[in-house]
Amino acid sequence: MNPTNYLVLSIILFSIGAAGVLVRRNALIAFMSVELMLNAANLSFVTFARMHGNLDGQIVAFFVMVVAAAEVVVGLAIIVTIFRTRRSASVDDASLLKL
Amino acid sequence: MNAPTIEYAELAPLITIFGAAVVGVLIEAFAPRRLRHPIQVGLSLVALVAALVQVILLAGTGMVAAVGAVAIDGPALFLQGTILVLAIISVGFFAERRLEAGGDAFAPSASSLPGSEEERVLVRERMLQTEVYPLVLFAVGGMMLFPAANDLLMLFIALEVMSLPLYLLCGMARRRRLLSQEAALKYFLLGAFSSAIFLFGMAFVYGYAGTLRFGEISEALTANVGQDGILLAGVGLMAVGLLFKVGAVPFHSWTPDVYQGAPTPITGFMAACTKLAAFGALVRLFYVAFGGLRTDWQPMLWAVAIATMLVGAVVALTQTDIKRMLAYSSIAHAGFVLTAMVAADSSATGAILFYLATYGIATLGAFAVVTLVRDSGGEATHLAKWAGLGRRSPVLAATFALFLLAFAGIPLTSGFVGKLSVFTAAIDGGAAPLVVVGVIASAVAAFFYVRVIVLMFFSDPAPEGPTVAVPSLWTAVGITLGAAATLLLGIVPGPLLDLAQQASIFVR
Amino acid sequence: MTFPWLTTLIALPALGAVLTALVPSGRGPLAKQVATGFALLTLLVGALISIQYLFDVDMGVESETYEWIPEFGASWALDVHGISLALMALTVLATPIVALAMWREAEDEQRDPKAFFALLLVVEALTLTAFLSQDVLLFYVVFEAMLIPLYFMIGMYGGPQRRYAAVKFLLYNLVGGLAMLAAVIGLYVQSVDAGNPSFFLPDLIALDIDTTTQWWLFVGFMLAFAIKAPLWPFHTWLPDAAAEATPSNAAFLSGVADKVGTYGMIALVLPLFPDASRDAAPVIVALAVVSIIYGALLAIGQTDLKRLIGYTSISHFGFIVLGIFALSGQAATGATFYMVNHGLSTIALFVVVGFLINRRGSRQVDDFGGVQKPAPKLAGVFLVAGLSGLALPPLATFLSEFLVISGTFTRYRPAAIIATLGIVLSALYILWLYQRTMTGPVQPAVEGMPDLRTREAVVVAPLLALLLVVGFFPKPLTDAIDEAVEPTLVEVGVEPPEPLAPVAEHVEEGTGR
Amino acid sequence: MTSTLSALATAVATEGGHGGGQAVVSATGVFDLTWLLIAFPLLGAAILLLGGRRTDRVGHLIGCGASIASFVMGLVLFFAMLGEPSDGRAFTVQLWEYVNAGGYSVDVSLLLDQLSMAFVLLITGVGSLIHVYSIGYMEHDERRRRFFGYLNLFVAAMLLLVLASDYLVLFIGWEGVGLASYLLIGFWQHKNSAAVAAKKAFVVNRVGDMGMVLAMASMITVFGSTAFDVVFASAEGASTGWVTVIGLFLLLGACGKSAQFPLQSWLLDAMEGPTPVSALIHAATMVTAGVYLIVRSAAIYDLAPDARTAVVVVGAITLLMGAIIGCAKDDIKKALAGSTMSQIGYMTLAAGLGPAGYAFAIFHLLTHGFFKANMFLGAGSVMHGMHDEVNMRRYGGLRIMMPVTFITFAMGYLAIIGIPPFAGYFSKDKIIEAAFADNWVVGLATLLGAGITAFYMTRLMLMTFFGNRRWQHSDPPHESPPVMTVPLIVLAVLSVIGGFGLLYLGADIVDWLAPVTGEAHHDLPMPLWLLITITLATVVAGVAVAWAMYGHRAVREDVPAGNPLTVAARNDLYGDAFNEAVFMRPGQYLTRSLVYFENRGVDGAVVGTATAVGGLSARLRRWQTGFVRSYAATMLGGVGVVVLAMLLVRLP
Repeated sequence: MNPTNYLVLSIILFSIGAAGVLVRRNALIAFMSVELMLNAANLSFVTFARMHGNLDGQIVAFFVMVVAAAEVVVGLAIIVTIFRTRRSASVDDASLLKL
Repeated sequence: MNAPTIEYAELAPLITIFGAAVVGVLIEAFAPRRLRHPIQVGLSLVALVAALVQVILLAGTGMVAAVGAVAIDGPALFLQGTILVLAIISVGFFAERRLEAGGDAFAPSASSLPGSEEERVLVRERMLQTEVYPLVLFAVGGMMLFPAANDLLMLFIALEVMSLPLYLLCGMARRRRLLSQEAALKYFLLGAFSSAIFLFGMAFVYGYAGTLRFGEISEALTANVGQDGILLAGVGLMAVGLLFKVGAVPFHSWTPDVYQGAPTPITGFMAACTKLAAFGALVRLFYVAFGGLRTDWQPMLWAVAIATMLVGAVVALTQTDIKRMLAYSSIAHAGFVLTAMVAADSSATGAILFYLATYGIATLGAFAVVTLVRDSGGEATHLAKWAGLGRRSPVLAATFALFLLAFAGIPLTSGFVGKLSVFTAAIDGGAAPLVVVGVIASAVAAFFYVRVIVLMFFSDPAPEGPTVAVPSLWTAVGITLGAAATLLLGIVPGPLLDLAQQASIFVR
Repeated sequence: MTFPWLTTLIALPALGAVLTALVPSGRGPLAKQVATGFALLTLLVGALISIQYLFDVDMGVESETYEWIPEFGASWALDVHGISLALMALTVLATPIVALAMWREAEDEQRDPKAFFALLLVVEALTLTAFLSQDVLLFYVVFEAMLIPLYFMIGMYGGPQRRYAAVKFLLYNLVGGLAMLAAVIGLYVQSVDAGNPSFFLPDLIALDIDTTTQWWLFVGFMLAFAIKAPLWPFHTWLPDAAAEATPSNAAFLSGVADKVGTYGMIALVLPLFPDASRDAAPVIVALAVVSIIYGALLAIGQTDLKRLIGYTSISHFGFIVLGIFALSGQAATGATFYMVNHGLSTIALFVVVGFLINRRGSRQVDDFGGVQKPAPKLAGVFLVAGLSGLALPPLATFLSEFLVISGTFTRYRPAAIIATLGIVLSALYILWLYQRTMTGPVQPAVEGMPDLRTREAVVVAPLLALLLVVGFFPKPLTDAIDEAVEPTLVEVGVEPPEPLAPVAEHVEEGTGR
Repeated sequence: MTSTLSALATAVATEGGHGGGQAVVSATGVFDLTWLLIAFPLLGAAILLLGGRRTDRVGHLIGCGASIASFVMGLVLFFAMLGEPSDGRAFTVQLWEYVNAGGYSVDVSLLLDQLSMAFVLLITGVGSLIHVYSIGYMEHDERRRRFFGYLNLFVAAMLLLVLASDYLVLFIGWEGVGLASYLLIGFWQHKNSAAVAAKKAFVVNRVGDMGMVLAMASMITVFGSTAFDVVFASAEGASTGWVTVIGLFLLLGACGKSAQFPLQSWLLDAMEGPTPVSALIHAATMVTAGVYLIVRSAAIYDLAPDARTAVVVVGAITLLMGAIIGCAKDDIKKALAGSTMSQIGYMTLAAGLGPAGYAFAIFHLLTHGFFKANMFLGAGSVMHGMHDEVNMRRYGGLRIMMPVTFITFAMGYLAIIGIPPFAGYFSKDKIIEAAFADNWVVGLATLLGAGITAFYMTRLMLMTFFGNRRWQHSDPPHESPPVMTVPLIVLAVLSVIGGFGLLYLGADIVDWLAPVTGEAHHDLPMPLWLLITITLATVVAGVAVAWAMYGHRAVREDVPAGNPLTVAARNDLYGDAFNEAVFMRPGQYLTRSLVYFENRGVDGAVVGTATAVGGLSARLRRWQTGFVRSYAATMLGGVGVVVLAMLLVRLP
């Protein structure tokens, strides 16, 4: 097994996620892109854990999943509230605060 | 295999806070609505004070607890103590109920539709929400854990525990709810984005070192050779995550928007405490774990510090909203702290600790003053409305002027001593050019602080100007404490400086 | 332990400021009385201290050192030497006079006058601390802190453009102060590197700093002092501040508070950075000469009374700086002496101009004319104050100006010769001003202008009398200054210029006997 | 210090020193009270100026009393001095230590020797007469008390000037007389012209003061002191260059105070002051201070021939300029002022001749003090009787109405043009002799000057006292009251006998001054009788031309066009025009452009920087678009930069 492949994959996933945040207007999709980035990191952790032969990285991955779940809770709460208020989930519409 | 030992005594402050937060959630669920507010406020205060007492009792401890995950040492305890003090004052501000006709600064129900019938009913019924307090307790817990975290995992957890409640708190303003919600959304999206970047960096660092403990990472830096690319990229990415939290340029974009949109007491709390916690974590990570890479990250921090000071000061010049202006000012201040960080030695740590403490106090006070200047639409944050405040309410204006002068670093305020100590650390650490930039930025920054003073004292009041609400004891005491501390620490900074200096040794 | 006279000297006005501020609003007269009373009390203590140093009578005044911020090696260290003595005396003397002079000024505003008086005392306390401080950090702290009360004094009371003037004043001085902050820290770090972290002036003077570092630190300090003092081309805040502040405030500002700048040059910059001072002296001398001529020429071109006097101050500050950086004992003593005399003279000028403006309701020179007819005494004191401004003997300003010029001549001849032009120009701006305002046919608006009132006479008389008395008997003061200046110049390491011609033997012998 | 002086004294006495040193001893007995000379008028001035209205009624008496007291004191000292041996008449009175800074120390001490004695008597004597005269002249002026206060101030300052034993102390008196002159020229301040003239006098004098200050600065550089004893004793040790420089600087100072070319322009305007002022300050005493300065600095000039030459040239130019200007003026006081310039030119010239001329310069100075004061007071008397009319073209035939004034004026007239045995003959003739002995050109200049003097004075005399009456007052001219005429008579007597008396009666002025100024005998290039004859012939020629033009023909009331020289002379030989074109106009332009530069340039640079930063701020602010995606993009960009920065550091 060549860990480099996994790492490259994780970098690709991370980049997709980052690009998603930049290009997608819908708050939900932007948020999902962030989740993708987190999971890319998880993949790296697990890969490195395997490389180093210890469990630390795998434990981190578990924690990250929990954290991501918590993030979803908070994030969805905010996004839903905003959606209810504005009838739109576009992040570009939320641009009153500027300059 | 033995069960890991947990040093409960040393972790007691954290446990107290988190415990109180959980209890707060339960209260929210089970206590009758009428009683919730007094109970929540009481619980928060008791928990915070108890934690503070525990922190004070722990003073002088230097150990790694919880199987190496948490460091209980000077910087951690100093910051925890400071955060707790600031949090106590903040809770006082949250509990202020005299300024708004219908209650406090927070929406009766954050999830209700602005302008909906539901909201009107809630306002009419004078319903108040009290979920702020457990949220704040969680955030405080995260903040306390953040600078104490001694391994990467704990760092990440603390970051999230600190951030998630703050995202929510930002969206809870009673007035201008659209702005508040927008601030929450922006803070959340960008915060999550930066967390992801941070996590990814963490993965790289782990990949290089094969361990999560700071101390072991530090050892690995000297042992391992090769694969430096992964390490450096990882350090860079982690730096981004933390620099985002402290509001350094170019990761500062969220700051003005969020500071402006969030309920003002929250803004104050966030501006003061988040910065403390994030800098604590930043300094520990870079000094303890990445200390061996000093020469690698110093140039990067130089650049970030210069950009932060200059952009913060320059952009603040043309702001018209007082909260936004303070936001940019906080960016500039992050830059000043970074100059000391570049020096990377224990005297720098002491200087940073002192700076953060004094800055936190002044910031909290300044935002509290902002809550008092009101017109029919709530807080009158547009600068033009502050004209002539010095004539209407000389004491309040003088207090605000004091905070501004402290931000500007004028002698006989705590801000001066803070600036003196960080710049001293910077020059001592060989970063004299940074100090020159810092001086230039300070000069630019002085301009906009002075502008506000001019507006308050030398302009004639507008006829339709805002009024200064008479606060309850909560706010009055908080502001007085802040002002007194700002002045006192400017005149006799010795004890606190001494404390900060003594507390500047990281345990490894 | 002996009585802490020096601390008392500073504590008195500070206490006075607090008590003045505590006077219930609306009781303006009481606030004024309290403030003036404390200023007079400070004057008493100051007189006592002066007596010890001027006439060698032991009054029990000793240097004081108390720990302040041990973490930085900073202390509340006060001491009196000739230079600080002169300026301390000026400060304690000027404050009650200025307080009395602004008795009515503050009332013209729609504001409670008590803040004005309280701030004045605050500035006095800070200024005194600056002059007596033996600790660089303490000096810096009061140097900067002083800006704030002055800023409020300018911005809250004064002319229509006062906001602009106040902001300009503050920002200019803050920029200088921040540059100095960097240099102060740099200096401190030098002491840290030398193994003795300290802000104590003698410790810092004892440091051996390499020339390059000295240069950087020198620039930082000098920038602050050159803005404060003010030296061309950092001067443009002063005319605005002088024009917009109330006359007595402008008097205190340029007469006393700005002296902290020149004091810093001679008491801090020279001994701390001897090599850099020596190397930079020609540059500073050149700037000083430009200031002298430039300030005088611009004074001639002004149409606003207070602005005009502001520019004369720039010219005079040029002389003071010239004397300091001529690096000869004579010039340095002259410069320090000049600080005192310029203080008295400028205060007198501003105050008298204030009386005029107060009566006429205009600052424009053209709005006056023939004032000497209805108000001969007023014209008289104006003339004497003016003559002190143009350094006419035997008024004290003359001796100081002469010592500066002749002392400079021994080292920088062209500079001294150009500076001498200043004495012609000063005659021109003062006398032309006198001619335009006081002489000639009486302008209709000036007719019936009341003559000098008793309170006004009480304000001006001591100033002019002092200028005259010190002019006749300068020796006690100049001796005290000379004693303090000498070690400073030794520190800089310049040889006192020897007379070129051998003094005839018999004269030499005679002196020896 | 006392011991210093005595040591110096003995040393100088034994060495013989320069131009003529004598023993300077510490004063004892009555000489110890020399300071009273200054104290009396100073006290008088203080009382009069500070006393306010209370002293209005007796002010003039106090003023006169102070001056006369000083004069009496002077006489006492004079007779006491006569009792001393001729080479032991120099005394110092140490008063107090003035300053000691950086090794430069000055004592306030007085030096009373033959030279200062002569001045003391002139100042207090003529001064007292003019004080008395002023009682009448200023009778109707409501500010008479103040006038006397200023006069007393002047006397005190002038005495300090001549009694000082240190250049710095001398300079204090020097500036004091300048101040008094300023105050008195501008006494009628409500007249714009008076105020302007006063300011001009002061400012031009300040140009001279630059010279004084620089001379003293040079002395400190060279000798480390400005005390007479040190400077004079050490002068020989200094390089010629420095001595010349000091001499030239002193000359600049003298030019300012004595209205010598090129700083002559203020004197004519100074006639705006009340006439007694013109007599005392701008004729008899203050304007001669420059001559005093040069004579006093003999030790310097003796070693600096080039500087002496400059003095002679300045004196020669001024004596001719003044004379020419005097010819064309119709204003009686301005004509006299031109004459004063010219006569002081004589003195300066004589002083520039070195030891051969010093004593004659002082001699002429004294006689000039008598007859010029006499004539100015006479002119004042005429004006008093003519309702302050100064234009001689409106005078005429006044000898009938004002007999006393006429006769006393005539004595002065005869003295100034140098008719024997009147005072001016002796003094001027000596100067002409000395000039010829020195240099033909200089001699001819003095001779020409004598001729012109005769011309313009005769013209003045004729236009005022002879010829047709050109005044048309309903109220005819009248003689002045005795309080004014008595001083005139005394001065007239002095004008008659002053010259002869000083030269031949009692002590010869030359011998009297010799211990101070030194002595040198000159050899004339021609027999003395021939020179005297030529001189007298020139004078008679001048008188004759004037008679032909103004006595023979009726004087026109309107001003004739005149030839170019006349026009030039009327315009003060374009001295003012020159000053205006070369100094004032460019100065105004410079000032105006500096004001512009100040606002746009110096201040503009600062404001410009502030604006630029503000502009930058406004620009940077636009990055804050409010779109969260653009924030994320900024962050991602930042990530790139940070990671790159981290990696790049390792590259080299």
